Amino acid sequence: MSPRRAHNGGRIDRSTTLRFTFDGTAMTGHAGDTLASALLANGISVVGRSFKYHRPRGVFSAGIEEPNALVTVIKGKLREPNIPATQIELYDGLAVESQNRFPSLAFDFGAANGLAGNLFAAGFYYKTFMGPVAGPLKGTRFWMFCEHFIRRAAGLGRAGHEPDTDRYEKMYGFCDVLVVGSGPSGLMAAKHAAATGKKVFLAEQEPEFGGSLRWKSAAIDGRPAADWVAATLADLAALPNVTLLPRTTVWGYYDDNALGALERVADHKAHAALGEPRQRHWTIRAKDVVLATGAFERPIVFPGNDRPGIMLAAAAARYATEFGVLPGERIAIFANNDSAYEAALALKDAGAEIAAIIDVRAGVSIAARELAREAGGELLLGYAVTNTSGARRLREIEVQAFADGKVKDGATRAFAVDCLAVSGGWSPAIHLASQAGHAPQWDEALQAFLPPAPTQPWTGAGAFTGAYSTSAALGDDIAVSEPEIEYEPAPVFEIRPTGKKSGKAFVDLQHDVTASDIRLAHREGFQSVEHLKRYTTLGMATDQGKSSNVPGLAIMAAARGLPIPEVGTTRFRPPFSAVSLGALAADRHGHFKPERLTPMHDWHVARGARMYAAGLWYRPMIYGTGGETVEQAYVREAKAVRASVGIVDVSTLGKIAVQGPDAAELLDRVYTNLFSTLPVDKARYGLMLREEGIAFDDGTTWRLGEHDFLMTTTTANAGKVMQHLEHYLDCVWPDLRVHVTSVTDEWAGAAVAGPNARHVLEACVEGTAVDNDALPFMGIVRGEIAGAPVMICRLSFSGELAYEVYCGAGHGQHVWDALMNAGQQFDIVPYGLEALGTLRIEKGHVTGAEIDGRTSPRDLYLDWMLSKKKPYVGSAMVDREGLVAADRVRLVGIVALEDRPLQGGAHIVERLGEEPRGSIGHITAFCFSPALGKYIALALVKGGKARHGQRAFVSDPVRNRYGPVEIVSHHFFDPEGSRMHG
Amino acid sequence: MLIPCPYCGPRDLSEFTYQGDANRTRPNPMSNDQSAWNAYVYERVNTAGDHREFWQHSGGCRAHLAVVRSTLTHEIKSVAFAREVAK
Amino acid sequence: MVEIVSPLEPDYHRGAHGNRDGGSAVTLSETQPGSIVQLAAWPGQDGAMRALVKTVTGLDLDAAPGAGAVDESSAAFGFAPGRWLVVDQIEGLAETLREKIGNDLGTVCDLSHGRTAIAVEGEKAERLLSKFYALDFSLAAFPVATAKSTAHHDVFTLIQRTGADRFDLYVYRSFARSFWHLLCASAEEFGYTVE
Amino acid sequence: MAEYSFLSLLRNALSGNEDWKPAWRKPDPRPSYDVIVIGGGGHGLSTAYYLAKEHGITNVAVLEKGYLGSGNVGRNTTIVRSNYLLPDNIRFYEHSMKLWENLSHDLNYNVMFSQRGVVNLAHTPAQMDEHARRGNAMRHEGGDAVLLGREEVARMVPGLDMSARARFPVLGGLLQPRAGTARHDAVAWGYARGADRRGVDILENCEVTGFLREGERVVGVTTTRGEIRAKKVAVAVAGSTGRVMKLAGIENLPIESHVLQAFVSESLKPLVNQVVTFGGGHLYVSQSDKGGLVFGGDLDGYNTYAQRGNLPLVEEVMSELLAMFPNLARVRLLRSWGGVMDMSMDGSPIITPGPLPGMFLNCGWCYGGFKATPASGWCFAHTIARGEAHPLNAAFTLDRFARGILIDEKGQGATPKLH
Repeated sequence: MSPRRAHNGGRIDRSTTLRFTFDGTAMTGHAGDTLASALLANGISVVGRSFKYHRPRGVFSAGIEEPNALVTVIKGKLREPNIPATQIELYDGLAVESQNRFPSLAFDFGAANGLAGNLFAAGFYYKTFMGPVAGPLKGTRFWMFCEHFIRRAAGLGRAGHEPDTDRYEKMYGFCDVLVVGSGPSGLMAAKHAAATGKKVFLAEQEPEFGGSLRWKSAAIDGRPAADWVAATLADLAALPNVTLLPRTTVWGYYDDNALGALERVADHKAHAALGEPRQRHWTIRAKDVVLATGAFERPIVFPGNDRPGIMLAAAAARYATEFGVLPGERIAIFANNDSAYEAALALKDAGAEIAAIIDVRAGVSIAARELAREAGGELLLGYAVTNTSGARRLREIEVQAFADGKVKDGATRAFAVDCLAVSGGWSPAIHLASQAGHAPQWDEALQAFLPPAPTQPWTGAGAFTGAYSTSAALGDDIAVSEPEIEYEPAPVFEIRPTGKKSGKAFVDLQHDVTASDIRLAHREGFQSVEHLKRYTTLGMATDQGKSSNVPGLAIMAAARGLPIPEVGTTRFRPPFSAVSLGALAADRHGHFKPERLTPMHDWHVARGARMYAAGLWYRPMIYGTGGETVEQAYVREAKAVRASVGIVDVSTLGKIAVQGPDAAELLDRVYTNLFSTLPVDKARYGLMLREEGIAFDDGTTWRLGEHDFLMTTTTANAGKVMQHLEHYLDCVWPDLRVHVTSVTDEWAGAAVAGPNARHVLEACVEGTAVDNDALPFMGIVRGEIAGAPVMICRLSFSGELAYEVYCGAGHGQHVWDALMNAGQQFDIVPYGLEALGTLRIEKGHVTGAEIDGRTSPRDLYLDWMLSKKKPYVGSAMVDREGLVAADRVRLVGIVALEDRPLQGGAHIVERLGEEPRGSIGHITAFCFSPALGKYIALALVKGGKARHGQRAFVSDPVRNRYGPVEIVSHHFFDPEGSRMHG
Repeated sequence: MLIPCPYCGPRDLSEFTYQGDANRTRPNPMSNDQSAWNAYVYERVNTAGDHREFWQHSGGCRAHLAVVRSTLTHEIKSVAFAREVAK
Repeated sequence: MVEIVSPLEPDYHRGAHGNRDGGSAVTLSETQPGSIVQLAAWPGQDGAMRALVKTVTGLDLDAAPGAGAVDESSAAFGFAPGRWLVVDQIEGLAETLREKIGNDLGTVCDLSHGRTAIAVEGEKAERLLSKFYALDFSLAAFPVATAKSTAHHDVFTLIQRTGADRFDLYVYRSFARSFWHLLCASAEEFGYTVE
Repeated sequence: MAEYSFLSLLRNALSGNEDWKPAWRKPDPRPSYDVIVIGGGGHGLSTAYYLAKEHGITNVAVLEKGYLGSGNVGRNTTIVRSNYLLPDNIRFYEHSMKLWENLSHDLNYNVMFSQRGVVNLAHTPAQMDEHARRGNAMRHEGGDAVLLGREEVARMVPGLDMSARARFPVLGGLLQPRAGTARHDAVAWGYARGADRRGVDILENCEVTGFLREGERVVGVTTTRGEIRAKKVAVAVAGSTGRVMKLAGIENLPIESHVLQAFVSESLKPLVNQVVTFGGGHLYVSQSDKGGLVFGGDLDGYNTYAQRGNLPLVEEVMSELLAMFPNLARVRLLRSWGGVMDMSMDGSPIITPGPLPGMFLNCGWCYGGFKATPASGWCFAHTIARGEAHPLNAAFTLDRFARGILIDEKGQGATPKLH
């Protein structure tokens, strides 16, 4: 016998047939089915294999708590593993695979693990696999050999290697009241809040609103519960202040009522609509939150409790009522509370035969007796299920008398059933509350943890608070007709038959943690909840122990002889249920970081520039022409600069407007050198330190007016320098009248460098002279190029006669074109970062590779920039013993004594030995110097200048490059600066 | 976290940059008292409880804020412009 | 004057795009104002600075944080303590303001090239922007003419609501194209028109 | 107590696993000890173990305020590596690596140290040079490091975005072959069992409430389980350093407590075989033997003692992970948690006698504490036993900040959130 579709009933649309495949087998279902209900309707009992013992497992629940029926959803080349079949809405064309089986679901080699169950008990891997202490498998080798196989056997579904090309997006929502859960109490909470005009969000993790009212038999206001739900929903949907969020799981409760929620927008469709995201990740800011998250039914732990066909009682009822599916033909009920009696009746009404109702309690309520009578079948009070049998599906259960928490010795009765519906009581879904609350409170009557005292503004409603009945959820104003059952369960969590050898009793179905594993953990001292969890992996599976936590705790409490609350509960952390990584990355999946482009970007690309990611910016590295290597390209470009003229895009330099009467004073304080003495229309090179006396950033600052400076920073540090200035102005020197504004994007910058640079400017600049008198070294003039206003500063990073031409960014390309035109007669060459680097290395100028956050100004021989006339940021600490120690690494030049390239990150040693040892420093930047005709580098080396003229060796073991070098001054080329002053 | 910026109103944590312990006072710039500088730059009270700290509303008005916040619960007790506190 | 080249140019495709089932629920456009100028007042000079804005542009700003004003050709709003952005169709506003401001009032910083102005308009404008910013875009929380400074990850943005269903965004020029791509992609599901 | 082995496992399996004994005793505190170690995390337990094993000091108590291993030893991403840049750090972490390589045998407890390799990706030529500098620094100190080219990385790490559309294309990487992962809880339990077997008392649920003093000298502690005296009191409490040291009257330290979030996905069949770190941000990922992807990123970035972080950082971490592995978008996050990190001002630790007579301090682990566990305990035990630092931890002083002898791996200065 197997599960099947009932002849009638359910809220599915029987007129719509949907096709799907399970492990390649074609099946059909109806609109409104979940994959779980459709599989049951198709008679499928075994849906997956368990984690450790690879036991066959079937559908166990009807909701998000499903531990067993996990599948992989296949969409084209994309795989989505580990999705509970209970959470998958059926659509036409759905394709799924079962998991953790080899070669097939029906026959799985891994099931052999089950034969050695005692060997694989909790913690077994800590006690073995250490391997021999000597020989070829010593150290970690033996373990790694074993691990290889363990890893393959472990794991559940298989993820794909194809990039996920679906869209994910982010959404920020703001509301007065967020109601989480749309069962009776959630609907009422939303209704009440909406009536007061508040902005209400109602989030429901399932596709339909209504929660338990969708499958419970209660009548509300004299009509079926489902009708009441429909009417209430229609009212809510009509209100402008209510937002309904179906398929939306609120998974995280963060500080200040920020809640993370996952909306599954298109998962239930074969194809998302154009532009529609697959999933949307919400951050919801709610003034108040109502948690109406309901409760999870718990199983009872007994031998053989994992066979396909055994499921939670309410789930069985839900399949019958909501989906028109019979989980079995002949069903037994096993319970410690009244709620399962309602399920019994629902199953009977749907067409199943109730074989027996087995209850551990000696007596039950009148309402329960009445339900049992209606459902039919034998009522066995004071009995428990003590064993089950059936290979791939439940065939028979064994029942024995039970009293005082113990199985009584005596006769065993057997019932042939194909389904056992189990209820071990209910646990409120306090997960979100626990993320935003203190420790949960144990309720002795309900045998459950009730919500904790909140640490954030939320209130609870309905079953979440332990008020399980529909009438309690709806409040006094609404008439509810439902059986008056008692939800208080008997405190029975585990059935332990004595004497005979019985099957495994599972606590955590997904992780195959058994009751004896918990007792073993107890025996070995892993008794605190956290130790229990970590040692046995109880509750660590994808269902996060939603149904296993309390039974596990109860078994440990029994072993320790303590009441459950003294053993404690684990704290629930986000997420409440698994959330796709794509949704959390949202729009950054596929667009990790924005691209920052200079005004001349398109020109560079069109000219074949190889672009380099510099932080978020893109900068030309070389403008390689066909067949050129990188080295050939930059050497050609650098040579052209030294021979005639070149042009480089410097728009990415950080630019900060420093304005106000105290602007010069601010600069004096943040730079090591003086700026208050700088005349208007002049620029000066400045160095900034951190408070610790370590070099921070450098750049030129231009005085455009008495109270108006334009500071430039390195590309990399632009943001940091801005924050540095803002911090001092706000927190340390609030009395300074200075405004700082980022103007990096306002200006396009082009540096024109080379002996013919002035001629290029002369050919295109209007409105100002650019000769040596009008524009001396570090002078600034304003004029126009091709009608666009420009500002020109004569400064040099290359050691050549050079100018930086700044114009409005929107004119950048226009001015660049004009400069290129003017330069044509001088064979002007655009150059990239590599040539820029080459030119500066030849001059010994430092950049980020040398100002690496560890070097002091003295290390870089920039002591001359440390003003003695004034304090500045860093002045008080720059002379500490550690910063002036003799063994610090300091800036030097390196010349390769062989015609072979040097490389960044290579180390310098005094002598080469068998093994690389005795590093005295490292290369920070390198190039082939066209000016010197040699491979050269800058390096930070212990002793610095004192080593000039010494022979040393480059030692680069990671690139296997060793060879002789000479340590020289870092000023390789034109040390007097005659060229740039010319 | 939601930080109530005195200019912008309550804003999401993602708009802010933490700028560290605000319990420290920068020594007189002329001072060469190394222990005072060491305390300013390196020492922290690292309070377990209400902590004075700076935040910059870097993804907003860019003002630095002087915030008192519990390091045990993340609850924000007070917020003011750092400029006004520094004066 | 030389024309200011838009950073969006190669990827600015006028016309209707995206899912057209529901019509075009949002309109995107680059407004290309002639002037975008930051005014920053010294402490105590806020009132005088707002008076200056009134004199030069005719726009009336009240003292509340983020307060703004809009007319056909210009807009102004506060976006930080003592700071305003003034936007005008005409070029050269920075010069005009600079001449009038003097040292005691505050400073003028021309950002006409450095910020790119994008208008988002239509019934889905609030929803579209809610995908980017942790802000409540409802009319009650974000009234017409007011402004907010915010950021979408690395992209710093000033936003002024210039109509019941219209927002003017000012982003850094260098980020504008990348931001535009994302804006268009996010508007696809509604259907959008680039004007 | 019985040795663990395959045979003992088999024997016990046959007898229904009824005969296993507790992994460590649960003794009551004695009135006095030679050494008290405050902190029953990885570092405290390994300190006690090496005091007993290396120095014969067995009259030792480890005091833990909660359950054993409840701090960062059970809240990290399990990475073990020694791929540091600065020689002081390389030497220390290399020593740790050597202890790791024999740890399971040493403890007779399988800590599952799997030397699967750590690959640090590089995305720009400058980053390749930085990796070369670090790899070379390691090689010059006797460590192992391999610089990988783009093709080698692509072969080694399937699923990585090697396409042209990658925002930060992968150029290569630095591999430390001997690095890997270990089972974090097992490290705590293994050290606890090892120390216990040598006579150390492990006192759980024993929170220190104050220090006993004779003049300046620390002579013991008061606890929730009574007063306990000791010749030497050692503090190894990581994120709680500020709180505990305040009990001793030390108000200021070069330490800030920050939260670091960590994440685990659902269990998957083998997908990521190494530890891989992203160079376009701050992210590290590996896959546990159970199949979950274990990953983390930056600190939330604000002072906190709460073991919880916030959403913006969660989203940042996921976007970085997917920037590396765009195939993981459909994989789901299963659990997240936060650990409180003792961030020092230069990113390097402190293992030192003092700051009070009779006291010893071990802190400043930033987020590198797990891999340091063996060497930290080994060096701290030496420091406690001998009263002075071992050469391996001689640089990890408290006064290095004032003196400017910093060990600044990241070059970020006194900005703990950036280390």
